[in-house]
Amino acid sequence: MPQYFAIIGKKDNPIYEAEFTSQQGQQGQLQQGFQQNLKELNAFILHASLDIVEDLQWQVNPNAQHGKGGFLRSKNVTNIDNCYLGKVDHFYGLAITAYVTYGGMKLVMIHGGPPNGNTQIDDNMVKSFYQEVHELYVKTLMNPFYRLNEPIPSPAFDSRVRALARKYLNR
Amino acid sequence: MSQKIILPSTSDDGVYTQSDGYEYTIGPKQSLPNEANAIPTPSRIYSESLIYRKQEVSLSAMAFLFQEMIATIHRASSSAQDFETRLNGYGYGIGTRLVELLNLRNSIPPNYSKSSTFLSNSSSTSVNESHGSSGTGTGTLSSASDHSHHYHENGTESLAAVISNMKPRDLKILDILQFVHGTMWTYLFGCASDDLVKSSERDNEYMIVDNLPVLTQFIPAGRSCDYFTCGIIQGFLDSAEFPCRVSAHSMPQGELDQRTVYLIQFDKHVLERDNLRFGS
Amino acid sequence: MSTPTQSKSLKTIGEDTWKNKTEKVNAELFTLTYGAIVSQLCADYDRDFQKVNNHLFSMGYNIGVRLIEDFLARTALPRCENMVKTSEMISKCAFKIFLNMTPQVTNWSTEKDAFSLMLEENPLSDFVELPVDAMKQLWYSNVLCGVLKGALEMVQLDCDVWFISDILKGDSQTELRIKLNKVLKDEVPIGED
Amino acid sequence: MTVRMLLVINKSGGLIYHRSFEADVDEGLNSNDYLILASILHGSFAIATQLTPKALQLSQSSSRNIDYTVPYIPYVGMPRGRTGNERTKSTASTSQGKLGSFKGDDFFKEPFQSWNRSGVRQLCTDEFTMYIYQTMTGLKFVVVTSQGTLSPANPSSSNNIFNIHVADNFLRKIYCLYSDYVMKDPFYSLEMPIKSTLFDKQVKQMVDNLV
Repeated sequence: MPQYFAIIGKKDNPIYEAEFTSQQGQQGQLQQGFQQNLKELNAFILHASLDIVEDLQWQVNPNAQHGKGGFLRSKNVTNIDNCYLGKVDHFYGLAITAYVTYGGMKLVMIHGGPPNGNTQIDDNMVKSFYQEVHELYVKTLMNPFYRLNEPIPSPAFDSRVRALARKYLNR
Repeated sequence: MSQKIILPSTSDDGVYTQSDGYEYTIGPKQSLPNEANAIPTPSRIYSESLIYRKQEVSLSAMAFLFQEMIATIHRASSSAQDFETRLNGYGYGIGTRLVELLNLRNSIPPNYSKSSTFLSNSSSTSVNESHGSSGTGTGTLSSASDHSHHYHENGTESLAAVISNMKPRDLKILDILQFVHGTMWTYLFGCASDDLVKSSERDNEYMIVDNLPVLTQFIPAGRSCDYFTCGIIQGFLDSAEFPCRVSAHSMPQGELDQRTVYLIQFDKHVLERDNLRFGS
Repeated sequence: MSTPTQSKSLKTIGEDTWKNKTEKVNAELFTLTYGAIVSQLCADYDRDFQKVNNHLFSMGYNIGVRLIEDFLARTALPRCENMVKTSEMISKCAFKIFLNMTPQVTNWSTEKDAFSLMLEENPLSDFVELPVDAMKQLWYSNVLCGVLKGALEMVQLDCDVWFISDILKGDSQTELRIKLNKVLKDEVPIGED
Repeated sequence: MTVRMLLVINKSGGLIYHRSFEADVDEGLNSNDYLILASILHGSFAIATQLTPKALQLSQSSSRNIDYTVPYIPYVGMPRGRTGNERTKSTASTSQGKLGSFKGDDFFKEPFQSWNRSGVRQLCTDEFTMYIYQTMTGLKFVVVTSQGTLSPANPSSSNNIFNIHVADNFLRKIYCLYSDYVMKDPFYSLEMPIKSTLFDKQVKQMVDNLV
């Protein structure tokens, strides 16, 4: 099942976008990406969820309400990981997950699902993917020639993100 | 005339070509079928670990570089104000990098950094050593250097893999200031700053005190040269979404005639957010 | 009794001075500051990398003429009689005391008046990857050449210092070349001979 | 026995720093006179290298045996009570700033070679004694003391070589202060007079520690 992934800068400008497809298409036919008409919608779906992300990012435990059990809802749990926001939105069966870095960059992804049912998110895998891409972003940022909020055209970055997608998202 | 929909992504040809990276004018590219076995494009910064190697240089070297930077900026600036803004700009970029780097490094489980990459997988490390040295062609291991550069893909360079939970993002003004006062100051100048004080007059003002600024201790009346550190603080806080203005003021106190106070004035909406979200 | 400073080798002097007599700072602060300078220069000269190289060289020269005083005050080492001794002084003492690194001295010229320094680890270039258009022309660590030129000139050694290769440009190693043009005899302070 | 004056002369003989430590001593000389004094000193220093007496010149040819090593005299010009590792309890940052870019409780700990082989090192008159320390880059540090020697520990001025060594230790530390507070000051241009208040303060402190 395909994903549309984007890193959104401080002025809601995308600095990196990519589409990932699962390796083994059903019974060998070319893996299918998003249906044609959906491809154009991806950017809009993603940007629609940015407002939710901007609200969630200031909550003490933003990813607590994902059925992680009631006891986690206690107010004073402040040391839990609030970078990964989990599933923040959905759009007709497509799930949207998000992750905010320390420098305010938003990593957002639309998970395409099987045509009828809605998509199941494996939180651990998605979170690991986000964490590794976050590290790649920090390595990009540390280069003195890279200016904040600039698109990341580096093929090295792109090939590594796709490798991570294969490793974590499309087993 | 067949209605051909313009495909937002142009990756419809099945043949795998070496990915030439994201082109923002074109938009997202769909990953290709036979990409699985492609080795990632070799790159220096992505194959090196972000782990803190505790490397040091002499204060003299830093002081000389700093004074030459100051001299260069001074020659190019028209007024004191212009000088301070430019110098702030140099620091700002560093601040924006440190907020990501220091928080990421803080997420690494303590035992990991102690055992460091060399112990946790020593077997593959010995491979690194030999591989590393043959890679540099000189054949001789760089004996003097107590760390060697790993220029190859072997997975040990990714820190995120060992991080189970990222350090939580600081949401409150006090938390982010504690981070600046403690972790960032220790990273930059070797020890925490001498004080972190909330101003009594206005509630959006906080002060970080440094009795002897490391970088400007040799510069007479060096306060305007402290705008480099102001830039680092401002870059750090702006990036973490706590926009503010930072200024340096000389506040001598008895023996400490180079005592400097960094005044941090947060924007109004940061205050509102802080009260709204976490108000008492 | 043989004078202790002579018997102690330059290597031990360098290491001892570095360990016990030099205040240190985090190398990454040094790296990030230098990175900010270079990227700002590239913007100011809108990517005319030859101009950036020259500007870095002259910044280095200004540092070198001052840095030599720090080195001499700190070590008070006697004047080097020849370029071989000078190369030892630079690689084992100077680089160690200031940047905590010891470049290898190689590729001596036949007349022993020129040699190369192999910089294995270079604190200036951590985290750095040159943009494609800078790959051909920009010598990222050119400030080092200026520092060496300035410092050597202050001890009456007129040298040329330039980069031969740099791993940032994709070469296999970083090599810096120093060639002695002439000893400025008449500028040797009176009272030394 | 006190330090009455300190001069710093650049390699071309120009006076770049002058400080007298006794209020009443120099009402006669104005700053211009000091400039002239410095260039005369620079000139005579050079001439003196040719005037070395025949005997000394003979032995100079085999100067290997003349030992130019200056022994390390502990804590010359350092704050009193610096025994071993007594460190003020100030926080790390201020104690770190104690010796600027130098570490430990003294600028250097070993004997060192003096670069000044054939120039003037000491000038004794009945009024004062002048010591000169010249660096490899041609910078001269001159200290003028009243009769006798710099260090109270050895009041009798008979042992001249000891006085010279104390002076060299002291002046090399002034050279260290110069390398920190003048060379690392971006607003100082080379060969120009030193205006740095920090350098002044550090020098004053070191002279006070001497007494």
